[in-house]
Parts: sequence; structure tokens; C-alpha cells
Amino acid sequence: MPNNSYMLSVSELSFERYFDRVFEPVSFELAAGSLLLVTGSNGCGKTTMLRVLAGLLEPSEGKIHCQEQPLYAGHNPAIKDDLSVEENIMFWMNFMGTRESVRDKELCKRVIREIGLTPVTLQEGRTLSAGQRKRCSLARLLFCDEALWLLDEPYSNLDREGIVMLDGIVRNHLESGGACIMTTHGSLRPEGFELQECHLVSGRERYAGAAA
Amino acid sequence: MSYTPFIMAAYLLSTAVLLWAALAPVIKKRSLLRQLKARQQRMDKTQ
Amino acid sequence: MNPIVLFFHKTGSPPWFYRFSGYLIPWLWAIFLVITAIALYLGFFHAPVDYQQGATVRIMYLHVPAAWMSMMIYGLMAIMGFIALVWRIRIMEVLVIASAPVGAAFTMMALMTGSLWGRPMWGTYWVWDARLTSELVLLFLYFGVIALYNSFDEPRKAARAASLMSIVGAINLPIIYFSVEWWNTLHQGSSFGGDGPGIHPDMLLPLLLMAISTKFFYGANLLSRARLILLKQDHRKRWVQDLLSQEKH
Amino acid sequence: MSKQATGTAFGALLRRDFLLAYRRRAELLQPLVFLMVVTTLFPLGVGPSPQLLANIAPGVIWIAALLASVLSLDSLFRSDFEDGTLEQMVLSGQSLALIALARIVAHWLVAGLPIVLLSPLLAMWMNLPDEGLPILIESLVIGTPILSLIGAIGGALTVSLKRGGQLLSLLVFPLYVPLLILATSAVGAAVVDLPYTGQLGLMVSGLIVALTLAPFATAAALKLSLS
Repeated sequence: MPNNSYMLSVSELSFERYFDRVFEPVSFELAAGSLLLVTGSNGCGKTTMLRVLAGLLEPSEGKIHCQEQPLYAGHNPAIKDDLSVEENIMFWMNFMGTRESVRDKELCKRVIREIGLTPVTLQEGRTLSAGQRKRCSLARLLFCDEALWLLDEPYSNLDREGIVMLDGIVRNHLESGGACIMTTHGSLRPEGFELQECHLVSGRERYAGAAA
Repeated sequence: MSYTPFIMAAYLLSTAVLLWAALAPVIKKRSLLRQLKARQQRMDKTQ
Repeated sequence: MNPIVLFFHKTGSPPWFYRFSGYLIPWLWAIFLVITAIALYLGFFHAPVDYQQGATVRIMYLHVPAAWMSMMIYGLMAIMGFIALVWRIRIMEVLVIASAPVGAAFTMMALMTGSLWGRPMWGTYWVWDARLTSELVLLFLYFGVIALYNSFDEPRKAARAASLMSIVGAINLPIIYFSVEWWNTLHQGSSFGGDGPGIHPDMLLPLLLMAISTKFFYGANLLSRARLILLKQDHRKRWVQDLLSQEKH
Repeated sequence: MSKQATGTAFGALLRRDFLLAYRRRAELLQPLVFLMVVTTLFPLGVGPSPQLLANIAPGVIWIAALLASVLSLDSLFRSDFEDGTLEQMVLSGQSLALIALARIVAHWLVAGLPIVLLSPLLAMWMNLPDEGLPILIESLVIGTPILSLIGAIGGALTVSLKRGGQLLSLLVFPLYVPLLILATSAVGAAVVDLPYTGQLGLMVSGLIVALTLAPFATAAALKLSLS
């Protein structure tokens, strides 16, 4: 058994879709306080791998040793179009947050201020821009206490302040002993973090010839 | 009223259904194998 | 890996299953044909003609085994589906998917022979009789599972959805049969009760033989359909490529 | 990781569903209008003779209720599935069966209960004798939750499909057969002063079985649709 100091340890992990490997088997360990950047071309299975780590998909090969359920922030922001930003966040605080965050209006206001959506607090979800929706989905990182974060292209749609805000949130999380896995497809990369890197090779490339 | 037409009809329909159920996979498999072999030959040529 | 899982794992590997079923299928077809021949011979030449229904009782040799098979296959699909869902064994998923059309074929056969059997006795091809109605509902259950499987694009997910649906359907099947039975007695008074006053022993033997032969038909057909599905799904895999090259000589 | 107590999570989900249903009040009327339209089609189709209508009244009202509830099932999980809420719920560590149950309760209150409240009007249209009405309402009160519970399994299975609506009804109608038989015979028996408690008793036992098994089947179906 890998020593349990690691937040997450993955060995020879792969996932098959349409009976083809989506990505070549990967192995890595993630200690508390470290950041792993998952890179790779489009369609190489970055999102699939995160969904496997989150527990949504069952790996077809390999083993995952994870101390607890990670927090997954994927592409869809989990915001209801008919509810206002505040109602959305209040719901998630009551549903997924810690025991202290139940119906805690103050915490909700502080979270909305920290993700910079105070001006649109009462606006309904459907009126938000893509960047605002992304900030709203990142609010979950502030009131949930999971130690391991799985962020799928968190920097997409964010403006400059958004990127600075996210860097701050991730840095606090790492310093307080959390760990984080991020995917990015090139340009936007977190600066100023010492990070591990894991490059995914798409399973289909190897078969490119045979699949013609 | 003689029942033979009904008995005949019953046995004919049943054999038809069972024959279809039995032969469908065999025919599909044959065409699939032919298709896969053709693809493999095409690939051998290109390598 | 305890031995049981190991066994399932070994039999679960597609190439092993493909070869194993390849040897088995001819034997199953042979046994099916032999037993059916014996049953029909006995049924047509030895068994007496039923005094009440006349020669149409000979349709019973098709209708009753087919009805039994349609229910048995759905039950088997639920069991295999449960194993497929819990242990994620791919071969079980393939067997569930391969059984659905065979079960639907037997249900259609039961419905057709049932209505043909009813025509001389009741004067119409379709009577909302308890057995025929529940067979019809069973046919819709089969179509539901097949349609659900075909509507997913990813094969593994489709197989798991079909397995779950067959489990839910199988739990409801006895309830449907009893409620339709009860509904039939409610509206038409108690029908002539079962298959008439007991079946003549000479007629019982062909019936049982036919019941056995249909099981072999199911076995052979199931395995050949499963092999087709495996080939279609794994056509890029190594073992299929080797298979193709072997057959080239 | 001090997760929320399941009670607060269940309550939060129910409150959210009522808020959502309230925000889309107009859509609540759709199953009801559909129910009324379907029921009025029958006299137009089979003729207005009171005796004929009274005979087929229980069957017609129940089939209309069944169709109306299936109509609203398709949207049971679809909006949560599409905007990613379902994903977060699955990963939240709360028991998925409870989440499914909360959605089913919300669906019943929003779609099933109105059918019960509307049934006197339908009974009047279908010229159902007065003795039959209380039993019709009783059978609907016991029956509509079963419709929601079994329907939720079909809804969860087809949530990830684009045109899942039609497939949903094909999956679910065979499972409604026993309920339809029991309910219509209970009302029919009540109209001619025959004992009907047996049928209602069976329906209650059906409700209990559905209440215990359906949420787990729905949870398995949701997890499967998400993968």
C-alpha cells in the first residue's frame, strides 16, 4: 500500500470509451500542499481523467488511492438559470457546504464578494456572462472543506482580475495543506507555483493508422 | 372445420421467426468479417 | 483476486469466450435439432388428438414452450444484468444484450401461435385472454430494453442501462402477470381454467421435449449473437486482428 | 470533512425545487391543461351518451392522469443534468437515493397532487356517479406517487438522451399496467357498491414497495447516466 502521506496516488490509470483507450495509462502521486498541472492536446482525455478521479467514471485500468472525495469543478457551472446568484450559492452552501455554513448569510455575502460578483448578486443565473458563471462555479471552493480540488480548465473565460483571484484562492488552499489538480490546454498557466506536470497522450493517436 | 391451415400457419410462422433469429447473426458476422478483412488488406498495402 | 473473481475474469476475456463458444455452438444446434425432431414426431404421430380442441392442440407444442422461454429469458437477462452491473463483467453485459432479441422473438412466436390457437376456439384471432395479454406486455418490456440499448451511443453505458431496465422489468413481471390474470377473471368470469382438464400424458412428453429443445436454441443463438457483438466491439483489438490473419490462409 | 446532515441537504433540495417550480409557475399548468384536453377528447370520440361515459370514466381519468404524469417526468432530472447540478449532487457525498427521493417528492407535489385536485372536475365531465368520486380521489392519492416513483426510474435512465421522452413512455407504461388495473377496478367496484378496499390495499402495498425500491433504482440510473 503506498504510504498514506500522499493525498492521492494513481498507478497505471486509464479509461476506455468505445473500447479504445482515451488516454495512455498515467501514474503519479500528489502530496498535500502541491499542485499538479495536467497538460495535453485537445481530446487527449484531460476532462475524462478528472471525471475518473472525481469518481464519476469507473477506471478501466489502474488503481486510485484517494483519502477522501475530491471537489470537482467541471465545465458546467451547476447554476440554475431561474435562481439569482445569491440563491444559487445559498443552496449549494446548505447542500454541500460544511455544517457551519448552513443558512449563513454573512458567509454567503463574503463568498460573493470574494469571487467579485457583488454587483450581480440579485441577477438571475441566465443573465450572467460566461466569465461570471465560471466565477460562480468557483465559489464552491470557498465554502467547501474538501482537501483535494479537481479543477477543469479553471482559467477559461476568466478576465485578469479573475485569474488573480483564482491564483489567490489556490495559493491559500495549498498553504493550508490542500492539494489541487488543474487541467489547461496551453496558454493560461498558473504562475508562481512550484508544480508537478503530467502530460496526457491520447490513446487514439497510437491507433491512428488502424482506425482509418 | 379442419384445423390443418391453422396448425400449418402456426408452424410456418414459428419456423420463420426462429430462422430469422438464428440466421441474422450468422449473416451479419460473415459481412463484418469480410469488411474487417478488406480493411486489413488495405492497411497492409499502405504500410 | 479471489478464485471466483479470477474465474469470472478468465471466462470474461473476450478471446477466450469467443473460442469457447465457437466450439459449443455446433453441438447446441445439433442437440436442438435432434430433440425437436423427436418431439414433433411424437407429437404428430403418437399423441392422441385432444377430444376438446381437436388437432389444434398441436399448436400448444409451440405456444407453451415459447411462452415459457420468453419469461425465462427475461428472468435470465435480469440475473445477468445484475451480475454485469455489480461486478462490471463485460461478457455478462454482452450476454444481456444478445438475449434481448431472442427473448423478443420467442414472445412474438408465443403471441402468434397463441392467436392462431385461439382462432378456431374463440372465433377471433385476438382475445384479451390473460396469457396473451401478459405476453403482449412482456413484448413491450423487451422492446423497451432493446430501444433503450440502441438509444445510447456509448456501448458499455448502453449495456448497463439495458441491464438496469431488465432488472426493474423483471421485478415487475410477476406483478404484471398476477394483475392481468386477476383482471381477466374480473371481466370475463373465470375462463375454462388453465389448459383444460389436465393434459394427456402422451401429450406431455412432446411438450417437455420441446421445452428442452427451445433452451438449446436459446443457448446456441445467444452465443452466436454474443460472438458477433464481441467482434463488432473489439474489431481494433489485437485478438481480432490475429483472428483475421489466421483465417486468411 | 463534516458533511451536511442529510436532513438539511434534503430540506435545502426541496426548498430549491419549490422555488424553481414557483419561478416557472406557468409550466405547472401544462400537465393539468393536458389532462383536461385528453379527458374532453373521449366524449368527443366515443359520443356523449351519459351511460357509456360513466362506464369508461374510471379508465379514462386514470389513463389521462398516467399520460399527464409521464409528460412531466421528462423534465424531472433533465435541467439538473444539463447545467451540471446533478454532477455536483452526485459528488456531494449525500446519498443519491435521498436526492432522487427529494426530486420525486417535489415532482409529485408539483405534478401529481394537482391531478388529484382536478379529478372532481374530470369526474363531472365523464359523468362518473357520485359514489365513485371519493374512491377515485383515494385511488389517485395512492396512485400518483407510484406514477412518480416508477416514472423517475425511466426519467433517470433517459436523462442523458436527446430525444428521451418517447423512449421514457415506452419504458414506463408496461410498469404502470398493474396500477392501472387495480385503480380502475377499485373505482368501478365503488360505483356499483362492490367492495373496493382489497384493490386499495394492494395499491398501498405497491406504494410501499415502490417507495423503498424506486429511489435506489433511480440513484443507480442517475449514476449510470452521468458516466
